[in-house]
Amino acid sequence: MTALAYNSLHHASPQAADQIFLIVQHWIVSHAPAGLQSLLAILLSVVAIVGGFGLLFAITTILERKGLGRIQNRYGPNRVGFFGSLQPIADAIKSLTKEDIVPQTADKLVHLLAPILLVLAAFSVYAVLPVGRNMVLVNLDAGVLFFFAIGSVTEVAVFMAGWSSRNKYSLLGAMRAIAQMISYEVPLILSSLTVIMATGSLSTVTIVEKQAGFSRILPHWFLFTPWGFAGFVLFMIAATAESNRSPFDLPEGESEIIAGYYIEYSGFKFALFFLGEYLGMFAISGLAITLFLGGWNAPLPFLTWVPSYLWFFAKLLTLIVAFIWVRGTLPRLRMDQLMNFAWKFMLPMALLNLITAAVWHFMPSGPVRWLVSIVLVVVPYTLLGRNQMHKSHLEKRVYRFAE
Amino acid sequence: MTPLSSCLMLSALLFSVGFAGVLMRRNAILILIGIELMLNAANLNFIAFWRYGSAPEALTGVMFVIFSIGVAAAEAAVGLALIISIYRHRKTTQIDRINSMRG
Amino acid sequence: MLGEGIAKGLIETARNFLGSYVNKDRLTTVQYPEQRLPQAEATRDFPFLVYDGEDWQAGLRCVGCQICEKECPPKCIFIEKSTDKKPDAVGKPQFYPAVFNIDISVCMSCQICVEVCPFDAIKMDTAFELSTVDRFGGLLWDKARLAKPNQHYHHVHPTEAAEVDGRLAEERAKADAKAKAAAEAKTSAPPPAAPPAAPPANSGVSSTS
Amino acid sequence: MTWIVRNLWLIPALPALAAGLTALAKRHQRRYSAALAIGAMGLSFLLSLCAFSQVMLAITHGQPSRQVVNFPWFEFGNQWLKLGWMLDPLTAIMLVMVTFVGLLIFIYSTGYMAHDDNFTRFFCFLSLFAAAMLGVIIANSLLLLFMCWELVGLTSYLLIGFWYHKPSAAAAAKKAFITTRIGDLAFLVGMLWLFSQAGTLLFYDQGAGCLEHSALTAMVAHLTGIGMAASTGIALLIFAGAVGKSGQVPLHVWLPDAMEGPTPVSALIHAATMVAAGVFLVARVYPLMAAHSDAASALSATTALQVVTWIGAITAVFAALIAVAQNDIKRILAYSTVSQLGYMMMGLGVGGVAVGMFHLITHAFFKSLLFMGAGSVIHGCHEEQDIRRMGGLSKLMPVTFATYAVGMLALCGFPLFFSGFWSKDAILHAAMGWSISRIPFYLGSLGALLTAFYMTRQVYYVFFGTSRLASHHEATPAAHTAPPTPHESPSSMTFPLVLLASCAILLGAVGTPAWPWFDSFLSGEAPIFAFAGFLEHGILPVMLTSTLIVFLGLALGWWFYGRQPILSADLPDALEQLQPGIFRVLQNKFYVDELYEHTVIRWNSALATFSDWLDRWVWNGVVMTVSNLVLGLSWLARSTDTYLVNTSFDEGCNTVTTSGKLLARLQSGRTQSYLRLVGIAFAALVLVLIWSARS
Amino acid sequence: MLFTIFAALTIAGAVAAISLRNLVHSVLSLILAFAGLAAVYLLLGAQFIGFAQILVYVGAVAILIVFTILLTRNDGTFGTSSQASWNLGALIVIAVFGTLAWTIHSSAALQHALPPQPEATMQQIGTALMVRFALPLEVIGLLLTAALIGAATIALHEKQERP
Repeated sequence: MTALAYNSLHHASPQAADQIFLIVQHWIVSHAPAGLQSLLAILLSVVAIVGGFGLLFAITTILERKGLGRIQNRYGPNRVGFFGSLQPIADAIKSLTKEDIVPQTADKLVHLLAPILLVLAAFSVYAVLPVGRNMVLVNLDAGVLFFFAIGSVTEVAVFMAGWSSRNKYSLLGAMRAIAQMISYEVPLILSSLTVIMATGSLSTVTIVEKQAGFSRILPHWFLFTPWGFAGFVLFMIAATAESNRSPFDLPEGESEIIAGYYIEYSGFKFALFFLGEYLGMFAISGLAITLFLGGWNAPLPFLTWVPSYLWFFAKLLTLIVAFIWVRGTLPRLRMDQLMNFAWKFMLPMALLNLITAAVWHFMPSGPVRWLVSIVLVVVPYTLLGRNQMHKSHLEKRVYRFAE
Repeated sequence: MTPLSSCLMLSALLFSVGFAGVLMRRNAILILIGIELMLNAANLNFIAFWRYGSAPEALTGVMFVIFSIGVAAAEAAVGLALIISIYRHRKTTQIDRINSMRG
Repeated sequence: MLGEGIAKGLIETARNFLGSYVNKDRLTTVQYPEQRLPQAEATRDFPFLVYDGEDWQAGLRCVGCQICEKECPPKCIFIEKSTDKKPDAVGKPQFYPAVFNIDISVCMSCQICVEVCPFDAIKMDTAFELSTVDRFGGLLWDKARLAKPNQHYHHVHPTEAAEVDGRLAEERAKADAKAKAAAEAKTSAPPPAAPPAAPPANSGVSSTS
Repeated sequence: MTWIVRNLWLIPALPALAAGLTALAKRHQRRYSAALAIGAMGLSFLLSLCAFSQVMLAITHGQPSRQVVNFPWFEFGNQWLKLGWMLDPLTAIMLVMVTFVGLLIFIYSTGYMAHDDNFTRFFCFLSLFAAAMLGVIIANSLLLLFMCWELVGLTSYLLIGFWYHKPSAAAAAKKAFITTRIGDLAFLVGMLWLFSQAGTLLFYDQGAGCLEHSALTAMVAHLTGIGMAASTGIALLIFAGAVGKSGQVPLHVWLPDAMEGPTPVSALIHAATMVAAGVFLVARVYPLMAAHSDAASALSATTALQVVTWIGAITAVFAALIAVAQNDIKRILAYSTVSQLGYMMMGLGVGGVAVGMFHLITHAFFKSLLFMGAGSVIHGCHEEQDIRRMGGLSKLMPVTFATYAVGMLALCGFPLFFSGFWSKDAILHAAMGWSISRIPFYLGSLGALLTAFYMTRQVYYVFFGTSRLASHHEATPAAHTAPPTPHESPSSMTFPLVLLASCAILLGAVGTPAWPWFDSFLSGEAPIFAFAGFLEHGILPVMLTSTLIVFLGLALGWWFYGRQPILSADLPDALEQLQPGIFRVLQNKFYVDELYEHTVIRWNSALATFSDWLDRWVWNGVVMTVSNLVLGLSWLARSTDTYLVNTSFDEGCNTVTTSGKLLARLQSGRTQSYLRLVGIAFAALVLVLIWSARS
Repeated sequence: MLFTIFAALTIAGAVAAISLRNLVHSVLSLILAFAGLAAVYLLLGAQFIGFAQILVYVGAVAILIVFTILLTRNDGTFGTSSQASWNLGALIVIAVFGTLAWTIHSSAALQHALPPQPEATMQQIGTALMVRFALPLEVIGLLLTAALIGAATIALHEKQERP
């Protein structure tokens, strides 16, 4: 296997470096009996996805802890391995060896199934993410729809976890999480609809291919259109809420409901939840890359020789760093602020952005189109933003029992 | 059994199970679940006849199911809202206690 | 403009992030096992029993009066008083604690035992690295584990120990003078009835205050 | 077609946009709204200048000076209703005038309204007004013109009633709105008649418009029942609209009352632009007014033009007479406006478009100048409007005085140097040469005399003598102890005054008999410069006559009011001492308001009382009789019912109830029972269907 | 083979959904039934419908039912009917199923040969929705809006006047 990899590299075509994983897969599959070949190919891809993103999860945990530490002027983990680089392994060993506590009154079966379902849903979403040229598990005709459909299963898993624990806090956390996910799913889907409208396809592969090419130095990513930029920002905000990350981490708000729906989980099941959350975040970032950031396409014309999957992962890491950065910066929202933001800012913005995309599509290209689209984005942003900002006239708080 | 008839049998079974839920349980939510199952059985019929029917390129079956899913979503929302409202007034979701419309 | 504050916050955290690599003064964390902060002199955590001289068995100041046991709020001290008397450091016969146990997993470091001890026999220690694999036995300290020499007291709380030693020496001198005067009186005059409440020489109860 | 013609709609659209944006502004965003309104108006002014130069270019190059853009609005039946705009010399000159005066008044308003709470609302209305007025000007369709016309009326209503908390302002607004509506109704009827005759409301449409030859000949040829040509009827109806809007007799009553609005409004709407819209309308449909049945009688005036002339002449004198005896500074100017509008109408009637329009333009400048000067005076005197309580302001407000004097001399028609002289002279000259009668000429001369007289009176009262403001304030036991001294207004108010004053002087130059640029511009020809114009028949005598008249008026004014300074506010007017009876009649505006009160309104209420009586006694009596009859019948029926029908019916009902109770058991209220039935029925139905299909 | 598995899954989920005592368990089994049905749709080549089924039924309807269950408390009585009506209901259900099954079994319409897999790409569905079925689409949008507002109005807390 290594020999072949070396060989194809030695053949020195950039194509080979780009397609190295496919070549390896073909090579392995060709040695299997004919009846099992297709099954083996799928199995290999699944293994690659699970392994690759599992590794990314490990890297992200240490990255997040180090990054947050530095943001707060701390060192972060620096004991295990070189500068703490082996911390994830230590964490894994710890969580695997910890005692698995299930509350006595808990619904045992559901309690067990919840984390498994979450991780399964999170992993199956990767089936439609093109991580490189020709590197997608299944090129579904309705890929984006598949992504959102499977993504909505997460809500069921969260509910199962919250309900089966027989704990008020976990149920409250689950309810919060579901309400939040449903609310933010609307702007999430609406903002990705712009791209679907522009490409006329739900297939992730087609969407990425439509973003190939450059005009002079600017790549044809949808990020570089007014509606695409607005859509990307809206998408990322909604994605932050969907993956329950700060500043939208109310479902696990420690100060109010301890840890939300996974209070009663410990040991490996807790690790599974952790994994599921992070996988969800990667997946939705991957979708953002696919929809707005040109997928695995290179950002500059003279960089196309770099293998495509490297670009994908570079973009993914950038987004992850952005997530960590935001988490280190912003405080947690209040529930009413969260809902107001979703329904009074995100939803109208996403709808108007849809109109902007349509206008962009039907206007002849030129500066006028840019101007009109920018106005269509900026003006509602300003008005809605102002509306959001001047609403904070809270009444004086009345203490009924404390005085 | 041809594929079509097996599909139809599945649909009939699903319908009957849903119908049993509607007839044999008293909880309004369960009755709603039974209705959802019956609706799904109908949807399955549409898809089966589209798949094995005479003019699949017209997509009529698929379209019908799309609209049916939309209607089902609306129906579920309104139905559940009604259940909540009834519960708030009568403190029960048992369907046979909600009989103020009797003659 | 919506988002302005967010941008400001992001810039601030980015400055923190980068600054922590450039400017070491930002990182206030002490790398503990390798580096330590100096302890303040008033640091305290768990009590120990002071003994004078070399032999801890003989030099223990504690007389088993059980005041600390009664005063301890979480009731972590357990004392069994001896039935016999042994000479103490100055050779005066005293009761002594047959058993003196402190459960430091219960102790809350309140220092009340130290405040109430009339004999300056129990003092607070500063040792804190006390982890043990035995949750129950390892944290129940007996007399042998608790006994520390007066030098140790001087080592951990020098000022306080000097003050205590000075006071004790003064009392002892006073008691000695009194004894000498009594002896002189005895030689000059016929002995009176046995002095009823002759205070023990190194007891501070009657002489102090 | 050039860019400016295609985008002429921008000129009204910009102020409309500004109005919309200002309407969204918050109350405290004063600078924003003012900047928006002035900016939009400035842009419109620049665009108007473009349009003007475009027309100038077209004329110098000998191209057709009228360009139209028409577009379909909506379809009804199988024809399209079209709207459109046009650019011709008339439009161009009006555009420049309206935008320029409007711009200056906007700037002036920032100073005048600086302390008003509803500053933003004011600018919103002003912008909306400007948009509507510009719409009137560029309209190439009588319908579009009418829509904008009504919008103008609406904004006029809103602005007159701007201080609606004052009952007099609210009443004045209503009065203005309702009075002009009377004229507008006639206008609407005329418009409908025109549409039925011509089949289009576009003025010009490549030969198919209603003001073009084919339509006009058709309308002239069509005679109505009373032997009048359709064109005359339509023209008179449309003129009725103009009468309402331009405050001609007998619908002039609203205009003086409209002075309740803020002074910039009076200057913009009720002196320079809106009231002139009536004149503009007549000028716009002039081809219709002047349409003759045959070419031979082309020189004599048509019936419609005769009516216009007479109404104008009567108004000119009538209003001037009333103005003599008024004491409110703005009211005098208002009556003066009515009078001058009469002049314009007369000019249109006797001399054609150019004569009337020339006076319109010059009048717009000096009358808005006078109004703004009056506003400055009022502002300086702390909202005092009674001229008897002013006096001696020439030293305290030098800039205002100087500009006001310029405006006054222009209005009087002081010879040679002031624009009013030339425009008024053109009208008088045309009137003298009118073929029907000389009377309008004499009326016009009388009006000129009166104008000079009352303006002199006003100026003496306001600016000369001693200040009577303080004495007045001491007389009233008011709370404010220190009597406020009049002061000069801020530069944002004086700057437009100076600019307008210079225009009031210079503008006369474009219409002298020697260089009739204005006349030729409107008719689309290149102007010729020749001093020989003065020697043309009848010009010099008329000039001399009018000069004499003006000097006579000024002298009379000086004689009555300037000889000795007016000492007290409470002294009777000099004229009143001489002829108290006439003065009182004049002061009460010939009792026109009272006449209306006693005739139209009284009749109306009497009719209402009569109807009420009729209703109460006659019809009600009939109804009561019938109802009593019915009551009797029903009593009979009831007895039959109770004792005959009921017993048998009760029996039947009981039977039905019993059987109903039996049936009601089926309706258990339990959903599942129903569903069970549905299930059974379903199974049975399928079985029956299958069996029936088998057999 | 796959069809049998998914069909069995669906039926098992459905039966569990209507027979389990715990309502939340019922809903979770209902989700299983929905998912199985979605798989059947995918097998039948209706990709869009399959995913829409998951998105709507699993992601929305089931969650809605769950919320309703949590908002209404079960009042302790077990939700089956009395024995007699249970028997009657079972009888009717069996009758209905028997009729259906027999009809399907004896139908002549089933003797077709298996037609080729029809095409139902996203593009086609979208075109059909926007062109041929534009009016129904509008109507369904209106219906959903009305249902949304109606449901919100019905479930809204009324101002209760307590004595």
